[in-house]
Amino acid sequence: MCLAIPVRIVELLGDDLALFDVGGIRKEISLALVDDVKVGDYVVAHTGYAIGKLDRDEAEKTLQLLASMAAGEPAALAG
Amino acid sequence: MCLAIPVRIVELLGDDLALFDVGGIRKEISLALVDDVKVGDYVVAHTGYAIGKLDRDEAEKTLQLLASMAAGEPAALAG
Amino acid sequence: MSTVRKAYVRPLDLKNGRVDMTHGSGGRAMAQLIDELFATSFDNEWLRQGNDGALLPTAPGRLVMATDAHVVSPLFFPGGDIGCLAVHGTINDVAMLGATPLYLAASFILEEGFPLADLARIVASMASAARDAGVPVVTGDTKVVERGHGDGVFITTTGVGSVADGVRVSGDRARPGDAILVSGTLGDHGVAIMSLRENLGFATVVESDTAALHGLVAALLAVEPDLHVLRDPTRGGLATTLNEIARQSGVGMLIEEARLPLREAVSAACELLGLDPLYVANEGKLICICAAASADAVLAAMRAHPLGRDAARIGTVIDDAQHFVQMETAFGGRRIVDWLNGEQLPRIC
Amino acid sequence: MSTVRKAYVRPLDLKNGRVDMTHGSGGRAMAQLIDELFATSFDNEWLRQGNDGALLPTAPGRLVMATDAHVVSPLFFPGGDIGCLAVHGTINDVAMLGATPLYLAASFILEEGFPLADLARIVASMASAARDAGVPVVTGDTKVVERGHGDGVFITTTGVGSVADGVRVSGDRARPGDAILVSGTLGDHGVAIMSLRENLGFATVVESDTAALHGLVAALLAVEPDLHVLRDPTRGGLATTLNEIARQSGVGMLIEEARLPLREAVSAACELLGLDPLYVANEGKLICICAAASADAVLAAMRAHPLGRDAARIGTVIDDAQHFVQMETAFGGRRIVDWLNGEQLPRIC
Amino acid sequence: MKYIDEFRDGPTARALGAAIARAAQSERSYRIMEFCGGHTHAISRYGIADLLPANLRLIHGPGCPVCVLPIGRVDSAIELALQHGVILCAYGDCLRVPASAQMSLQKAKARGADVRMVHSAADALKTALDNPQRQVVFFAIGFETTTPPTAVVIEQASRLALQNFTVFCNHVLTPPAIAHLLAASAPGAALPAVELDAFIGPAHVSTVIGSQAYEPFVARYRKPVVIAGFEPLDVMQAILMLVQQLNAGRAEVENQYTRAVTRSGNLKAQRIVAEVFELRSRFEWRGLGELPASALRIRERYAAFDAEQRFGLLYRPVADNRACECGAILRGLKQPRDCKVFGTACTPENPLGSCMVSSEGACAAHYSYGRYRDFAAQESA
Amino acid sequence: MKYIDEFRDGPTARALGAAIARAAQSERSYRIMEFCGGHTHAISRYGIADLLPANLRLIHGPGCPVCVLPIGRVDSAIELALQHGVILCAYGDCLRVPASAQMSLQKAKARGADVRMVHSAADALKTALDNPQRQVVFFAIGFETTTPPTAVVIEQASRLALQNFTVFCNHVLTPPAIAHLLAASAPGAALPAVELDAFIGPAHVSTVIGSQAYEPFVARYRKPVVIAGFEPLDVMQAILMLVQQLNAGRAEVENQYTRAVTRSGNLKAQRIVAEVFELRSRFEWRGLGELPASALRIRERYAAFDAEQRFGLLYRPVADNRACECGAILRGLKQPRDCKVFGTACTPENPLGSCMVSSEGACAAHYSYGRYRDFAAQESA
Ligand code: SF4
Ligand code: SF4
Ligand SMILES: [Mg+2]
Ligand SMILES: [Mg+2]
Ligand SMILES: [Mg+2]
Ligand SMILES: [Mg+2]
Ligand SMILES: [Mg+2]
Ligand SMILES: [Mg+2]
Ligand SMILES: [Mg+2]
Ligand SMILES: [Mg+2]
Ligand SMILES: [Mg+2]
Ligand SMILES: [Mg+2]
Repeated sequence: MCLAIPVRIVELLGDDLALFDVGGIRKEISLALVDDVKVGDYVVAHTGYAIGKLDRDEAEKTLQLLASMAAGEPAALAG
Repeated sequence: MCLAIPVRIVELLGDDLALFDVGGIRKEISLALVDDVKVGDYVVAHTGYAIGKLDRDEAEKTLQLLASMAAGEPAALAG
Repeated sequence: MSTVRKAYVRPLDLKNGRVDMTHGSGGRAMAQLIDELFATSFDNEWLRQGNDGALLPTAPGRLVMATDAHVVSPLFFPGGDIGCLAVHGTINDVAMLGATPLYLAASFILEEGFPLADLARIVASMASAARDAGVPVVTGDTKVVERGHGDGVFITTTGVGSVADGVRVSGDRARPGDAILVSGTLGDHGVAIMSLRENLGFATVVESDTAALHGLVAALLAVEPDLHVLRDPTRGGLATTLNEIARQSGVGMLIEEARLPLREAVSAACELLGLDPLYVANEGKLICICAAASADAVLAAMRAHPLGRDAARIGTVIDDAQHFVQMETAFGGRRIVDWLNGEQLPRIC
Repeated sequence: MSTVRKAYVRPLDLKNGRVDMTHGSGGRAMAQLIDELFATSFDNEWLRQGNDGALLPTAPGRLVMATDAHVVSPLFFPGGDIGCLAVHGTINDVAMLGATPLYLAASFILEEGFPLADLARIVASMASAARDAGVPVVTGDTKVVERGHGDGVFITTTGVGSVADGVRVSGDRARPGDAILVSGTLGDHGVAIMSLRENLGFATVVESDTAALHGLVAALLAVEPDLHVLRDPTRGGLATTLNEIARQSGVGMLIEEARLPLREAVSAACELLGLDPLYVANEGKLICICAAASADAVLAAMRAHPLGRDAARIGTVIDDAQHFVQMETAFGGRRIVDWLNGEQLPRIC
Repeated sequence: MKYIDEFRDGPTARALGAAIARAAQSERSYRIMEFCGGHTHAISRYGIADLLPANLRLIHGPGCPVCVLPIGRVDSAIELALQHGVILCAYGDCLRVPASAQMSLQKAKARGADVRMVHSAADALKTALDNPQRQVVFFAIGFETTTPPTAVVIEQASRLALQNFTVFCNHVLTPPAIAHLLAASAPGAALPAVELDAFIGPAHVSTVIGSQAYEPFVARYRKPVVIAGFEPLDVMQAILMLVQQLNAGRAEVENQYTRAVTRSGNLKAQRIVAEVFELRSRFEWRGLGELPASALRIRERYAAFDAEQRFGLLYRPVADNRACECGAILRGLKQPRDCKVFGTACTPENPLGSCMVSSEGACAAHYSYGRYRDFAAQESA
Repeated sequence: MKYIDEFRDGPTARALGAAIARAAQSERSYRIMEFCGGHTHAISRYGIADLLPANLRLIHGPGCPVCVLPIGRVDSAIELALQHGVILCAYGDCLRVPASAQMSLQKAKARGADVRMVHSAADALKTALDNPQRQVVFFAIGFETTTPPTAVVIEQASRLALQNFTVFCNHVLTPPAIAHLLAASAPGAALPAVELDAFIGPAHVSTVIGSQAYEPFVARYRKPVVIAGFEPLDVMQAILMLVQQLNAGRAEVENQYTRAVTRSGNLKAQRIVAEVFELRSRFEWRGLGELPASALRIRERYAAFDAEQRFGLLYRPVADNRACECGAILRGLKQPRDCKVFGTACTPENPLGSCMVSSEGACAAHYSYGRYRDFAAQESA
């Protein structure tokens, strides 16, 4: 299932390492597989590595779409 | 104190090793430091090695001497 | 002629000393360890008897006896240590039969080389937990095993308690229709422990919930003497404990995910490690099953107690020949909450 | 549609299986180990309750509680194993307060990798010892520690017993003039264990004396309800146990070497290893201190019991501000028999 | 938790379920395979099936790296630990995977094997640095998501010129497996199979490889794929999107998981994977058999870090249990309860087939989360 | 036990005690040193002093290999185990001998040192064979009795060309120590000392070296020596023999222990010792200071088996505690109870001086077996 969750980078530690936070849990993560990560960015964390960045705008868009689908808005449901 | 006790050899195991018995305890011993030990002989056992043979005749003599000393026999007590 | 002086024994070096084999030999070194550390810390009239067991007053009511070995690693963790845990764990097993815990026995298996300073810290924590709980450690035992044949310290505690007339708490008394309550948030202890494990380590504010629950139990029995089942969801967590009770009582259960009290940090740690918080250990929580009619009163009594502030009614006992524990997910679906299979290991997929 | 089949669990492989971490996880594997091995072997109504503790009848008289961790190595030895030893040891500590042992709790700390066949053998031995003694194991606990953090199996047993009115046995009741009796030969257990130790090993007919002594105690109390002190000279042997009692009672003791019951093989093993049999452990012997006036009757009762055939009156309690245990040597001299200092290690000089 | 909890909202789910029911045409059926174990897990754990119309069936795919690990590869890992005496670092997921003769890494550990659970490839490398006198092998498993970290540590080990670190590589590829299932379920295929109508595409695999990777076989087999996140609302949204594609007769690669998946994926990760690994010509998948070009091996230039080479491991395939119906289940022909040994001889404690190995396998998920339904169905029958 | 029990008979002892009392001339005193800890042990354990007349005083000698082991040598053994990481094989007697900074081998073991108790030099050799990947050091201590087994294993190791076995040699010699004590107690010696009248000579040391070894200094110092067995009747007989020699004004080497000691000793053992070992020019004895030609070292041709050479051990002497009166006690000037710290700061658990280290030391023997007499004396005073 490739367990991976979005986590927020709270500190860059240098050497391709960073500290992240998720729900009050903080842990080290490697940034060796991603570029240009800044504090405050969300990344997808898998086995201690960021395997990609999380696009917050896209996340919001998806949530809006879900909300409108749930509301049964025809636009959202139009295939 | 060089803990050593007289033990009876009950079996020769070859390779300079033998089995001894003392009061119902049986254990291996090295004969590397003594010559011509036979089954039935008593040896002085120290740290798993026979460091000498026990002379049974001498032991009996000592015991007799002790007995006569204890009996206060003048011959025994004559310095 | 010189005067004869009283024998003088150099006191235990509780700062830099270490346990060695002589501390378990039965001789003077062991007597010293017991005198200067155990007897001093746990001090009470029964321990002071100085025998190999304790002679205690006649106990009223039916007896309860429970025992648990404590082998937690690490020995010190956020919110507690093996010492207070060993006291709470056994008090709780006694209390879960509706009993008033009266006495504890404690047996220590020390590993050669264990720092005496750590041992002293653990014993102090045990002693203070026992004092706070009002349950004295009345007898004990100490053994030392060679380095590499133990793990610092193992502590087995055994508790004896007494059950008042009219109380009949037992795991086989859950009946269809009964309410299932839990006294607070789930998984805190397990997550606190995991946060310190090598190769997993993370920083967290989550502390172990280790606590003695007999006061809470007394408060619940005060409002409803006929509680059906009490059990502390320790190893295997809520899920396994409910399955145990379901099997014992020959019933099914239906719980509601949305009602389960969970701290965000516990959820987050579980997401991160691929664990299910329903299987994570608790050390200061209880499950209470009682007649639906008294559920509200019992829940109110729980919430009024400091150890039950986050209590919740999480489900209902149902009739089920398979003794399944089912869960209505927060999402609206339904699933089984099965026994723990194997041990819960962190996953990556 | 296919029929639904009852869940099937492959039975424990008691021949080739080994303990692994899942057996301590709290989950299904642990439940299986408890069901198929522990519950089956120890079977009794209290264990069958299936709770985390046992609910027992009201106990008459004053309570006694005693606990001991058992960490013996090797686990199997001539005359017994850790299983029966764990039962006898705690029964004896209960009995040494003049109590009738009623119930045992047993907690197991298993090392990952420990053969289930060995565990089954140990549990069978425990169960049969408990059955023979008439003292059921009513509750228990199982933990598993990682390989290299334990030593096969450690067993902590805790016993509860009940003391009849009029019985006041305690280590602080030795009075000058009292007789000191011992129930049989000394050092058998320790020598049996040492005979299997690596680098010491020897062949011997000596077997451990491990035995439950409550029957013997009952026989003694029947002839003299006011026994002053009973104690089993386990770790540290006769010497250390007498010193403990002397300190506790604030008295001295004088024993006679010529009266000490000793097997020749035990003496021989001690000669060989530079040990003093007075410091070697016993697991089926007791020291009894009683008023001189009843000594003959008590000794006769001991000798009439199968576990007291070799009993002897070995000395007298004396007045001594220093609480020394002194011994009249067989040789005619006198010396102190001191506390065990450190641990007794085999010597070469 | 931000970006997690929002995607688990119950009311939204129920509304979405209603929308799916409305969208689904009652006269036809929808047979959708979720390839990933992650989706299987979400479906089972959140009870998503209960929210779906009866004519929409989810078929669990083989996308669980632990499930598809062949017994013979686990045997080799045990051989490394027990015979070669290495420190074997493995993810927690692997410890209980059954090997031959009722063994597993966990049981090998009980017999003295030095098996250490790691949660990251970096921990395995650290173990090697901390134990210079021991050989340390990292038992690498996983799909494209998990491969890049392995590549990173192999490169680091190479830069450090470590002499005591190797990787036992078992990384497999998603697209060839999906293609295989499509081929098998296509009309006229060698094996009987239910025809699949659509796929829910992998979440984090796609984060790495990008949505582009699925375009070729969507074009070839004309089956829609919607890449979806692993949260339950992601799955439901993807189902709705697939229903809509099928209703409209479209067959496209769509991306529901836009917050973490782009068309081209993580190029940096792809580059380092390509640097360190190359295609194997064939690899055995438990439950599926040998699939061509479906797995990776370590390139010659990193041969010093290849455990298979250093320890001369020989692969010995072990046949699956004859009673096991995993193949038919994966192809949509059968359900777990149709297997004669489901829940009796085959349980999560003692799995006989690959689908029972991890909680993401079809049989294990049904056992752990859904088997009450079999009894309910039986009683009402 | 044959040849043991007979020599412990109480009635004989009492009769012998009476005979000694009769033989001892009331107008003179008899100051007899038993050199060996074995004799000290027998005297204390059986309470022999209680059977002797008041004008016959036994002075405990330094013949206890553990007592005379200097702190610095134990420090080196600990260094081997803790810093060099060897498996250190030691006799049980050595484990609790105090080293610097409150350490001991037992405490070093608690701190992770791999210290293994052996009961024979052969076990140490076996440990080396069983652990080919580890360096194994045998911590060899003892007098002439214990030296031959060490020589045997060094020869065996040499024959087997073992690469991982060495011996940390601390073997010491009895005659130079006796000579030193005689010199110290002779009139006009540098240090004050009670003049000793006679010696009880070692039992098993003499089995190896023979009674001959004592003849030179008996001739030089004109003090009788009777070699005695370690059983209590042996000791009493020897005392009687010494009283008789002294009464007669004789000074000879006599042999009470004829059942195990001959004039020339065990020649085979002597040969192998000479083959492997040579004299050290000087060696520190705890409590006695540096004595010339009083210890052995491994010959150059067996240098590969010498731990001091392989591990480059440097000897750092450690001063004895200033309060300690061991020197005066060994020279017969004082009794244990005259030491200010006896039984308070200095106990067998925490020995400050060498005489308290093993139960054979004068202070330890008095503490463990005889100190009740101090209290009895005080009360009656
Ligand atoms: S139940 Fe087991 S054997 Fe049957 S199909 Fe599933 S995995 Fe295969
Ligand atoms: S009591 Fe201790 S310090 Fe005093 S002389 Fe004896 S050994 Fe030395
Ligand atoms: Mg319990
Ligand atoms: Mg418990
Ligand atoms: Mg419990
Ligand atoms: Mg005890
Ligand atoms: Mg350890
Ligand atoms: Mg006890
Ligand atoms: Mg006991
Ligand atoms: Mg006892
Ligand atoms: Mg328990
Ligand atoms: Mg072990």
